[in-house]
Amino acid sequence: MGEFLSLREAVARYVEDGQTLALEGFTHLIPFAAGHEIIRQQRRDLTLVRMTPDLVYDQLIGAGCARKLIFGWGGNPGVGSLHRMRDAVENQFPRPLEVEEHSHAGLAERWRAGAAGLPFGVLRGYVGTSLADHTKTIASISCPFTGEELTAVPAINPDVGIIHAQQADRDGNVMYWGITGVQKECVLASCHSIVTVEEVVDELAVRTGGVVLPAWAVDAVAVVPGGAHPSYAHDYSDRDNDFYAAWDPIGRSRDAFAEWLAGVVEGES
Amino acid sequence: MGEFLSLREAVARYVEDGQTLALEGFTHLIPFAAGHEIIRQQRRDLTLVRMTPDLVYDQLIGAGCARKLIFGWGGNPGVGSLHRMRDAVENQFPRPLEVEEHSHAGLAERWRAGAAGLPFGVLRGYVGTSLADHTKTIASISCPFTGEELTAVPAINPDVGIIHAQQADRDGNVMYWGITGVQKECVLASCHSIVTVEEVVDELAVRTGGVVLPAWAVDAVAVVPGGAHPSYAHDYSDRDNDFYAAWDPIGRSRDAFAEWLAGVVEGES
Amino acid sequence: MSRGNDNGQWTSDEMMTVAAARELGDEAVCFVGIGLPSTAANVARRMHAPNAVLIYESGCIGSRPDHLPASIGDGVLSESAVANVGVVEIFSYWLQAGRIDVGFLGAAQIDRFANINTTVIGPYDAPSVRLPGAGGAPEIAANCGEVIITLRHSRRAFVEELDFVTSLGHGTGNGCREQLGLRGQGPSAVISDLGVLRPDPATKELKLTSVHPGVSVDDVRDATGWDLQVADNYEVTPAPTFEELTVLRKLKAVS
Amino acid sequence: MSRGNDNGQWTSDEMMTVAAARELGDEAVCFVGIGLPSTAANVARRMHAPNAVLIYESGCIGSRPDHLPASIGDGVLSESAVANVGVVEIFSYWLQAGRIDVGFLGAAQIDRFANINTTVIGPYDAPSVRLPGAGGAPEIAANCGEVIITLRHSRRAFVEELDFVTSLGHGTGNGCREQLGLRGQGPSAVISDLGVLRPDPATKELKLTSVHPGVSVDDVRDATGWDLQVADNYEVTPAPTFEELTVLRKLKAVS
Repeated sequence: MGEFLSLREAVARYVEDGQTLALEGFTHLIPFAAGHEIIRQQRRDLTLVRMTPDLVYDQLIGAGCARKLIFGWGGNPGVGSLHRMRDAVENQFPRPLEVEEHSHAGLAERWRAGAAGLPFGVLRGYVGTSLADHTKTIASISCPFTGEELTAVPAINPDVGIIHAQQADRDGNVMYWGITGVQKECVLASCHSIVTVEEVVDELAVRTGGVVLPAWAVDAVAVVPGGAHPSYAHDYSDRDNDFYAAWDPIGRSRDAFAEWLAGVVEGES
Repeated sequence: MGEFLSLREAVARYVEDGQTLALEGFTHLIPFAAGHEIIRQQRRDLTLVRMTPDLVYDQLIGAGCARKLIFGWGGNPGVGSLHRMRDAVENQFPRPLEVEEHSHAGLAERWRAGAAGLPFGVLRGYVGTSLADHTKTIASISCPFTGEELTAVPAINPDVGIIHAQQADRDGNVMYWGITGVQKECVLASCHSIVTVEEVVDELAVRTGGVVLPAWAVDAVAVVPGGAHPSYAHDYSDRDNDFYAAWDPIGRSRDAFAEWLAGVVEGES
Repeated sequence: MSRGNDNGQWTSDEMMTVAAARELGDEAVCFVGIGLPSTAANVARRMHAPNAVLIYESGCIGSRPDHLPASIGDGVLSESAVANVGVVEIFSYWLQAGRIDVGFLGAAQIDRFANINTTVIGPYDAPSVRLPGAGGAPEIAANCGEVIITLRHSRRAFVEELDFVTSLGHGTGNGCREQLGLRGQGPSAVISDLGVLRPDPATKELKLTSVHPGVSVDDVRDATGWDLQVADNYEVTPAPTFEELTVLRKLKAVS
Repeated sequence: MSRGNDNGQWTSDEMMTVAAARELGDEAVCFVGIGLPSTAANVARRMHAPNAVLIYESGCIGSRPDHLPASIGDGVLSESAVANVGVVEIFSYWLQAGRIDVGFLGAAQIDRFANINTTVIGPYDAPSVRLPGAGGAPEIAANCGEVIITLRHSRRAFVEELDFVTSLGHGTGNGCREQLGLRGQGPSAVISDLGVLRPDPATKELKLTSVHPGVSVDDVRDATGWDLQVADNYEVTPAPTFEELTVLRKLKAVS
């Protein structure tokens, strides 16, 4: 019910080993601080869902938190590869990583179905590609009216969905704007949800295209200014493109990553 | 491409006898002026789609424009029956009216499927009701992953979709806010679309929850201030509840309706 | 027909509205139809349920109207809402997903298992009365945690058999909803201008559990089109309090 | 490897970008991937296609960025857009519904029928290289009216056989897309740093239709992993104009 908690409390209360977890945010509003808190609390055997794993999942995978990744595009946008993810897939380091691979359109439909309380979604997708040969969660379905064949994908319903937003009001209602991604679906499809926010305000902003989540649809709200860095919060911060570039050599080297990880684990939540 | 036309030109160019037509707007922003123009241009044999027929369809049905109605709730909100619609269904006056009846949730899903370019949509609906016994466009569908039975409904894709909005900018981009209904779906699901607007502005308003339709997704824009009366345009006018009440005796009597109709036909577009 | 109490301090419609309002728990998330359901929900919000969340199918989430709307699409519902979403979203992400605790429905007719007809009287293809139809009700009845139904008592409204099942209540009785895979528990109360009926836990057939002040059990039986069961320990509904009436009348006055 | 023209006035990457930009018609509605596609689309918008509509899968419709975004989710795309919608909507209501004329894609590998691999090199379960994966590409390739692909020429990129088909081009050749029920026409051009390849209308196999200035047909054949067909009337791509280079470099400079 939009309860204000510290990030540490929120993660401690809702995130458990073995769960299916989603930290969403499409380039914008990626909940990095929450990811780091999960690393600090040493959660393990997580199934991580995200359309674009981005650095935040490279970090969680490199830290050994994940046993499975459900994703659509695993790169460092504008820079190159996610090397911790590749090391896990190619060399099983630091542990094997099972991969369930979809397209973005397919994952978006899986999120929609999850938020809508349906067991599956339908799209024009995957046809003629190799994805269906390797991903069990892609099936064929016939239109009962026209007989046309389409593609079905199962709903995603994580145990915990985590997003970052610009604002919460004092009642715990949450608002974000700019590129809004699949965050509404992530929160609504998940059994529990945590939202980190830039700040608490008396009145939510007025923004065309802004999304408001009522307090009762969110479990915990944690005030974490800058909680999306090196991603950004529209009207609050800019994307730290330099950090994304600087991540490449860190992620590329197991040693450099271990050093980065030690810094996070020692950090304050 | 968001071409500015007079309402008369827009209806003359896009609306033809025998088409499937939708005038949408959920209590708010109902395109009454466009409905009256269709009456004036004496279009016939239309299949009319609308979640809530409201007075605008009572008028089109009473004027003899419709041969079929696809709908979810056909009443005068807060007042009572739509008597022209009842006269058509119960007494085939002024002509028989075929009825295809759904729930609002089912129609919303049909609109979504139509806008999404899918032949059908899926919902948890209709189970245990008599609707499926009388409406052919309700079918059962199995989840390919869980085996669960759900309900499928076919997409709606009208020839022309018509809505009313608060604003267009000079490029023909359209914006509306307040209760936004299924208007986006109506415009995107239709082959052609006409939008009547309260006014043309230099810059579209900034409103949380506002919907913007880019000019290239709309065919014609017609400036018709008050074009939603007796429905309303949020921040421009109030709902004329008195007119809704006053409609009851007009719609109830064939003669009173004929008199009202004569006034509309003589009116200017 | 509007019964009042002995000294005319309130009408039977007011009793019905107040009794319906009392059903709504604080913090309940409630899908509200227009008319009496909306009135009752707004009375409840001003009385014992200040944190109840009112959701209208027009896409308004958390509306706090300062007067009663004439329709489910009035501007006041949108303006006073915490969030406004489209109609596709309200039905799929909010109602269908099982996020709503209580659905508040009106009805033209119900049967002993609280199934609802708002579609036709008589044969579907040649109806004697064409009613408005389904609207949001079938999926509200299917997907809300529980459903509260309000309608005035008469033999034409409380009928032995429905000509059309628009919205499923308890179907053919206990276990029926589960068998059909419906998630919500179905109707938990039917509130009329004469009393309150609740489903028997064992059979799901409606039983008279309370009569409004000044109404006898026979009055209710006479106005019911089937052989109405009466709970052994049926009660008399507490009369509307002064505060309830004040809130209700103030709401009505400014609408 | 970056080839330039004789006197170093432009690089082969610039030639590739400019050639890609020229493919975009004015008023085209274009779904843009990040990197070279985004650069090319933004050059086109400043040159011959001022009314082109740029759509990014992050939900930005009609973006008019004043500098090149580093990702498909940069703030400038949202701020300069006519409309911002969610990712579910951009894929379903806009891409899937067939509203997009042109899809602009990059690729790690393609084959002779312009099928695309961006997933793995080597066996799927034990890849020698794990590439980023599908992202939006499979449905962009399926549902846009036509598709333009850009990638640098090499035998590792233009391969005889793909290890994985991430996004379908012309499948196994003429008629394949129609048989699979795909709505879009598929790839209409592959633009590399060496030349332009277009599908033969009869077979849908890619044919070299133009070589960039300073590039020979043998250069292109040497850098192609299959026996590349060459159009009888192949041309030399017009070199980047002064204006094209000015626009491109100005865009790059501020990003």
